[in-house]
Amino acid sequence: MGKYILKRVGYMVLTMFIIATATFFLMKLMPGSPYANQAKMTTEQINIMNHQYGLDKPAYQQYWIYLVGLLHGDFGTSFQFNNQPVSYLIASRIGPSMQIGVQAIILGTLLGILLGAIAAIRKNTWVDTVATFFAIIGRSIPNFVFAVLLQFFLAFKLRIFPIALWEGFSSSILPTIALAMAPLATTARFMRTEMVDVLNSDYIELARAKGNTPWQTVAKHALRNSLIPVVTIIGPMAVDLMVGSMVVENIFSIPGIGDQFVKSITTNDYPTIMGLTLLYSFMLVVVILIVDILYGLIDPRIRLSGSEGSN
Amino acid sequence: RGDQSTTNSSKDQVLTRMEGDVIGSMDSATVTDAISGQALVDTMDGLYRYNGSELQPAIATKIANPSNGGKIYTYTLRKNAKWSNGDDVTAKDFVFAWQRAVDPATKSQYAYLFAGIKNATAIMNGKMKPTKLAVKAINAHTLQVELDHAIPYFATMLTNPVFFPQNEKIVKKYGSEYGTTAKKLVYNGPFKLTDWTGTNNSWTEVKNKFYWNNQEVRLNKIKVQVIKEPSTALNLFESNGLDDAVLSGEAARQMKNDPSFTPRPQSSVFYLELNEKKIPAFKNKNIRLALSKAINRKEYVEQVLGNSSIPARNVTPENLAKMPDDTDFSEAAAKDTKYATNFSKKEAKQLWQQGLKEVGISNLNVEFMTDDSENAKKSAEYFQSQLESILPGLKIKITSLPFKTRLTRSQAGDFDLVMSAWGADFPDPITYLDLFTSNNSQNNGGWSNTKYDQLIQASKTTHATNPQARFNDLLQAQEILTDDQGVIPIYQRAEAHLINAKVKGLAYSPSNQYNFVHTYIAK
Amino acid sequence: MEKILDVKNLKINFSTFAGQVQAIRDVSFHLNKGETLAIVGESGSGKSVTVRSIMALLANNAHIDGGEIDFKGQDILKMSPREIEKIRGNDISMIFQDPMTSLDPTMPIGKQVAEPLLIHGSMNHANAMARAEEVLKLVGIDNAKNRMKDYPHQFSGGQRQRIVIAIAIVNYPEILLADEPTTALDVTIQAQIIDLMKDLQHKIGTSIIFITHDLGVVAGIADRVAVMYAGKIIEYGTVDEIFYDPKHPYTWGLLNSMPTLDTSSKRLYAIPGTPPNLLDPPAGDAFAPRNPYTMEIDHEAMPPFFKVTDTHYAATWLLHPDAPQVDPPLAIKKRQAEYRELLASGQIGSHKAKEVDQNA
Amino acid sequence: MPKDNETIDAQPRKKLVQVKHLKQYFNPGKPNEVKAIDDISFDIYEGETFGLVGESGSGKSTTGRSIIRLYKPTSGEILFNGKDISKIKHRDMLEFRREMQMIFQDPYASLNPRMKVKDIIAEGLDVHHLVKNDQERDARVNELLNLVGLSHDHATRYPHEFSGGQRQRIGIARALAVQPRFIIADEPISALDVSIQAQVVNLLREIQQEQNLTYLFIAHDLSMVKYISDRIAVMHNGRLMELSTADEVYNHPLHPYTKSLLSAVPLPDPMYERSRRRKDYDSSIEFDGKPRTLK
Amino acid sequence: MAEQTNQIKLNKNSFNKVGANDVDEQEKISAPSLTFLQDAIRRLKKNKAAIISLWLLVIIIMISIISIWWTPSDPNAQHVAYANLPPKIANGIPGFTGKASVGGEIVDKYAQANVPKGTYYVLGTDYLGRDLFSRLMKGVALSLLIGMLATLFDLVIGIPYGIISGWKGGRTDTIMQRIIEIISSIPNLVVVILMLLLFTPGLGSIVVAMGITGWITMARLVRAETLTLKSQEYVLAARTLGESSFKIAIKHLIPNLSSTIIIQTMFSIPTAIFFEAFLSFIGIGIPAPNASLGTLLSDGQKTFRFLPYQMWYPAAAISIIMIAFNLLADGLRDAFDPKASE
Ligand SMILES: Nc1ncnc2c1ncn2[C@@H]1O[C@H](COP(=O)(O)OP(=O)(O)OP(=O)(O)O)[C@@H](O)[C@H]1O
Ligand SMILES: Nc1ncnc2c1ncn2[C@@H]1O[C@H](COP(=O)(O)OP(=O)(O)OP(=O)(O)O)[C@@H](O)[C@H]1O
Ligand SMILES: [Mg+2]
Ligand SMILES: [Mg+2]
Repeated sequence: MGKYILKRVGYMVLTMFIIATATFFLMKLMPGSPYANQAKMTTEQINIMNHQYGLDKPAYQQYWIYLVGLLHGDFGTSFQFNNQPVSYLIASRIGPSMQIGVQAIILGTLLGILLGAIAAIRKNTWVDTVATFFAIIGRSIPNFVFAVLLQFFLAFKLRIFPIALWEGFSSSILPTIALAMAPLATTARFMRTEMVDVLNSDYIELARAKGNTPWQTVAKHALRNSLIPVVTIIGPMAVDLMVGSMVVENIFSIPGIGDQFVKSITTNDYPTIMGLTLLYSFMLVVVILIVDILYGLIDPRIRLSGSEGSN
Repeated sequence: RGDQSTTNSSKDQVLTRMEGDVIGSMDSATVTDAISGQALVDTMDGLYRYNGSELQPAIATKIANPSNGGKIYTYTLRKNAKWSNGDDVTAKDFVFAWQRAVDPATKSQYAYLFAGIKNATAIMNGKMKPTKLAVKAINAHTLQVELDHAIPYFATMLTNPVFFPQNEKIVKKYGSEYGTTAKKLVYNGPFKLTDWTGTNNSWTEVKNKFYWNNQEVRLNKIKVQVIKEPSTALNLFESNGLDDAVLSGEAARQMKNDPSFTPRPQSSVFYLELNEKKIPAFKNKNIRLALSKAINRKEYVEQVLGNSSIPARNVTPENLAKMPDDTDFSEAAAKDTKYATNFSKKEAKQLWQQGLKEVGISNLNVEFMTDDSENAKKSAEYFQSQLESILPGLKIKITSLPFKTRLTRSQAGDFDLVMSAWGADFPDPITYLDLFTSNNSQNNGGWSNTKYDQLIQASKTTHATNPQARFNDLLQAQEILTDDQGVIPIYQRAEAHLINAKVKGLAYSPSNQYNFVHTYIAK
Repeated sequence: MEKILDVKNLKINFSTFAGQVQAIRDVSFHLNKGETLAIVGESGSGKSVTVRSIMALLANNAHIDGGEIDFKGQDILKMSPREIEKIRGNDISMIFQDPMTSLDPTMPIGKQVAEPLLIHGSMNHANAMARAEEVLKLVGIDNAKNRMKDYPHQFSGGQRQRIVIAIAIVNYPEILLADEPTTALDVTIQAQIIDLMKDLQHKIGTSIIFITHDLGVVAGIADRVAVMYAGKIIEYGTVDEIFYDPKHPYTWGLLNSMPTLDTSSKRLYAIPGTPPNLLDPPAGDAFAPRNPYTMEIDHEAMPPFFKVTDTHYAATWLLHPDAPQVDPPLAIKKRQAEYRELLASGQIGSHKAKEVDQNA
Repeated sequence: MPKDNETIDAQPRKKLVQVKHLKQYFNPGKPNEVKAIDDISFDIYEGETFGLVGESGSGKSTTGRSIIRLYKPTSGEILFNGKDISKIKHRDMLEFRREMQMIFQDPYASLNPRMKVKDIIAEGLDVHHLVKNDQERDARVNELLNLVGLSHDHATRYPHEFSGGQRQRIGIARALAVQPRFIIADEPISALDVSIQAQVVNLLREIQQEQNLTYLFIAHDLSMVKYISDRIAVMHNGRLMELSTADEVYNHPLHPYTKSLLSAVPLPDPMYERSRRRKDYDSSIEFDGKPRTLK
Repeated sequence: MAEQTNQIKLNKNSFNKVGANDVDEQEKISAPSLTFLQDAIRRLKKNKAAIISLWLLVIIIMISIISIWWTPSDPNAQHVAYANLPPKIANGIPGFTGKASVGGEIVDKYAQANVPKGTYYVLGTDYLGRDLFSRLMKGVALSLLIGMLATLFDLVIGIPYGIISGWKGGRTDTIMQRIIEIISSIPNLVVVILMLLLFTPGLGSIVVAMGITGWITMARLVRAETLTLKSQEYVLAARTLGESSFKIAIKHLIPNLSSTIIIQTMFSIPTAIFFEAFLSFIGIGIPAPNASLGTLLSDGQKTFRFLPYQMWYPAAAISIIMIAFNLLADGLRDAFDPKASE
């Protein structure tokens, strides 16, 4: 197990290195300078500024400096925020994103599991149809439309929740719901398929033959077994969440990193773009790793140490 | 609705407003964006301060008159001006701040505003030490500035945050972290910043008890929220979550008759630059005029922008500067040149045909470069359709780019037709007219007129100290530019605000900033 | 002989999108206390559906169109789900075919074995675990105490089938339904499992319905045999009667197509053709098209059961008094001759009840 | 097919397949290494049926697949017709593929569900360019269908429309299409119903006689193997335990494993079953470190 | 079990021997021959939701194709004077009367804007007075086009990649899987945005950018499937017949992968459409003046408060398309999956 994790971490580092390199050189290819006020500065001043920021060095030197910085946990300094280290910028904005992200994934998966399980148990009945329909609706309406509708109807018209801003837990409810729709739909769909499979399996038959009631069967045997594969889709769902958070944070004026990423792109804030790209990738690989380890832990059939084959 | 928050705010004198983005920096030397600028104006005091369009003495005791042919300014500072840590605000604070701003190591992007001060340019170009800047603290409360040449609008420039004093002790203490959070700086203005972590989406400005004029300040608190989605802003305003909301064009159109509706014209003009170096046809005046006259600015402003922007008749915005006779400069310039920016399909067509004949071509394909912002894209669509339908043979391809990319390409002359904008650094026509002299680095289109160049030069030199003659030069220059449509002015931007009727004493300056010193919430 | 289970005129259809599959077409049989009844038949002949209906574990698209299943004087088919759940795993339990898939992969086996005890509330947790361990020992899991915490994938196929059996017998059920419990196993393991089941039957005295299509296995385990074809039982009798004196041509074919150690003929006997489509079963004898002894009547009418002995019945028109005498295949004739010899020599009784009955 | 032992001994026939010290390991060197075959040697004579029995996982299929070169042996040699199959050059490969064919266990998995029966059967014809045009192709397919007892109506149908036995016969037709000399039948009947098994076994025997084929017949059903095979090899844990003529293996098994296997075979004879005594086999004796070879 | 009394009328011919049927007779298959596809279609037809979805999509695609040549009016033509008119079909139809409430009062917007009698906009107009119905038609067409083009990458990169990786196995597979792992560790959105910043924004760039990461899922699925197919006995049979790897891929792998491929395609088309909508929302989608569902939605979203129809209709359109694709994909999966068949 330890060896397996070590190996995985090794690959993670390699992956991160490749991503850092790729984004760095992509950034270099991009047109435009980082100066907000470049229109009013003379060429001479721009040159002096470039020198100050080290942007006049050859690309490979800048790359080296960047890598050395990364090793020290230094992602550089933001262009948009004066003298604000990117690491600080990220650290100060990641909280809200994480909160709504984690809340959304918890809410989404729990409800999704419930919906999917009910649909599977009542397969081919109206309950199934309704649950499936909800799940499909969740996948079919873009989350920014959702966000706008939630804000308008629940917050503006009905005054149940705050319209926007980041002032305590209640502010996080609507963004969480808007973000949770995608994971909810995905989980429900996946859960239903898995559960249908599991319910058709021999051991469920045996469980019923033991005298379990249908609900006991589901609770004791079916749920757990169909949940195991559901864990694997948490990784892809985390990615969906990152995408979703960009628009949802915008609409609800949440000071998070998704919102910041979009802003950094439009302001050519290279160090921040790189920092956030690395962060996103890092979160993704970590989520994938955790999911894999978790998968091994909860599924007794998988032995991480022993049977790791060539692929 | 939401009566509770109204009563709260009137009781507590709290104003809640929004910004479209975060504060980038609170270091007055390096600040670049308007949002940080507003926060600095709220929390710092320079020599002068705008109250509405009226320039008032702030740390200086009065508006100073120059001596030595307009080259030497001596300011007497208030003795009761203090920093929020209790230190006195002294002339040395100004000397320190200004020297720091021109020092290339500071990486100030607004340092060029110091250009008229003796030695400033050499310092900025790294050829002289910052201490050589011709700014002196005669004593603790007397500041003297020496200019290279007379700058008639020097006083108005001083409202720009880059000219604000800085407390050397504090700046040195925090080094590169100065101004990166609310705690890492001191304030000498009406409010102090709190709850600002340097990167967050909301901050609060609370009344500064050390402010020399703090009896005048009535608001206890200004809460600022970053809201990027205009519909969110509107929803918040309507549920009393905001006292001042900025509207999108569409919302503005719908809310036009609302009593809270307040348009705020900005000193910012949008104009088309025609690349005469790349597209020879743009050298032809008739073609330029045809393009200009084919644009229905009124319809465009009302239907496409919708945010109360003003059709531009000149490249200099309205209400920016007054002629010595107190008429508006832009207004005066427009009197005789209306013709060039008047929409007329027929004339446009005629001029177009004529122009094409003169150039000897029958059609023209151009790339229309623009920002990728919502309004820019909408506008581009509109112009494309209008121009193509009125001017036969014209084909327009739209390229929308991120702001900075667009700028880089503009400056490299890599465009055919570009929608540019210029915001005033200080309220004087020269900030606009200077751009289009033959050798100006901002003259991306390459329009050139000898007479124009001479007039601008004269306004800066021979007529610098004679306002009447100077404004005449500028007026003539503006008329030449407009008649010739060297650039095609389109509109002067306005922000459509919804402002809670209870908010009183809200002053808005020509540099597009609020002055909250006299603001209060009516009961 | 005490009947513990009596199935009467069972009819079961499945609705599929292609139409109604008539899976069970009027099946009647009974199970005596303490005996082993083997049901043999080709794939798809309805063996599994028959036993599943006893457990009320049929698929959703199944509907029972008639019949009764009497268990201790009650008709299972009329019971509420609650009542059936009380019976399942308690009075009647079941062993499934595939040991690799019939255990919950995420639950330790000890818990799985103890589960029926806990469900039926017969014991507290500690006692149930103790009993589970005891039963695991009984079915021959070495080191049962320590292995209770292991998961199914840590066991071999044969061990898993033993665990499945342990689950089935942990409550000492009166009836054990075993649906091809050895088909997925190797011959050596199969032999062990069969021995185990015989042994267990001695110890706890359950009655067993044993489904298989392997006549060799039937010969080893059964007291009585029912042969199914196309949703019907076509012949039943004691194991000796079926193996040594079969009357139905299908039984003949079945017995004949298996080579024995001394089969020396160049060709094996093969039943030609394929079983009928149960979506549209023929009006007459379903076996008629494949039967070399078919008579006209076979295509017209379903044959009723004809009595051979008190325990032996067969549904073939060949037994009708008017039917011509036919010559069974050689090998069958040999078997019948052998049988007569054995009967005469008294090595087997014609319809001898088993001693086990009394031990129950 | 001569089943007479004397004949075999009297005139030793040509060795068609020679397996010499074959080892086949999966994932060698990795923690999940499997020694599927661990040093086995045997010969298959032309025209005979060579039976291979053993319990699940003993390496029977692997042996068959190694011989037909679906796997590359870890070590050892396999000679077909005197030539080392691992040294067959690319251009001779096609010839090898024609001479040796395989029939598979699972009648459901061995036919491509998306192909028509005639295309399944004709696949080999196409690969080896054995027919010139479509008519000839159809004719040959019909011929093969008739050979395995199916009719030409079946040619245009899809595998899922057939029963297990019919599918297995289609698989046989596919193998026969290229007129091979040697066929490996990997448990061709174990997935079939008893009544159908006989159909397939009979068919295999008929064809063998007609076309003078050599079979490697893999099964775990000993009675069927005995019935069809001339010689039988018993495999266990990747090794050969015993190799002899069918009757010899049955009547006088030497190896305890063979004895245990035989003692477990159920027979459709209640009297025999009542008297049957199972013999247990303790496989640990194989691991006592003593070298063993077949004699 | 007593002997049954037989009510059957027996006659003397009854016991005439007829013997077993002819073997050929017995082996005859009476059911009509169905290809796998036909069978799947038959199953699909049982799924009402899927069939309705299929027809809906066919209609939508037809309309989209028509929109290439014809729309009720030029989708990019501006009549600024007629800006933001509400939908109007006729006076009696609720929601389509051309009236809107302004400051609490119902006003006839068409009359206000002096729209000539007989001119009406079925779904209203946008801020430039462009006909929204025409724009919606074009927008749907463009979004579908994006979906299909993005899917093309799935097909041309994902499938060969997956097949090669799965088929070759061993070291090749390991390396190819590592590459996929790395690519998929970069959130696809980030890749797309970075790519879009590099290229000039436009349909081509969007499609290419999506294509860079879009094929990963397909490649993974195809690889997994190939791994199982590889050990299928019919593939082994083809190998023993001497079939080349390429031919095996064409004849055996691809046809058997087809259901996976079709289903995945059905999922990737809506994903691409969604993605474009998202890109448009953050302002880097399809450039003006062309409409896509994304641009229509993000425009409509901004004015939802005042002109809700500008969001409702594109939202309805995208939802219907997404729902239809999803239901169809579900239906296809059930139809192709033999497990779910009976
Ligand atoms: N859920 C179902 N839906 C439709 N038909 C079914 C269903 N279950 C069983 N059948 C049909 O009922 C018939 C009898 O099936 P059953 O499973 O009892 O056969 P079996 O004798 O157990 O065969 P095997 O030896 O293969 O297990 C078959 O024709 C089968 O296709
Ligand atoms: N491709 C493979 N990779 C790894 N191990 C394999 C592979 N193929 C077979 N094995 C292993 O090799 C051993 C022998 O397998 P093989 O399939 O030859 O057995 P068998 O005798 O044919 O068994 P069965 O009767 O179940 O078909 C088994 O332990 C099996 O798990
Ligand atoms: Mg069965
Ligand atoms: Mg095998």
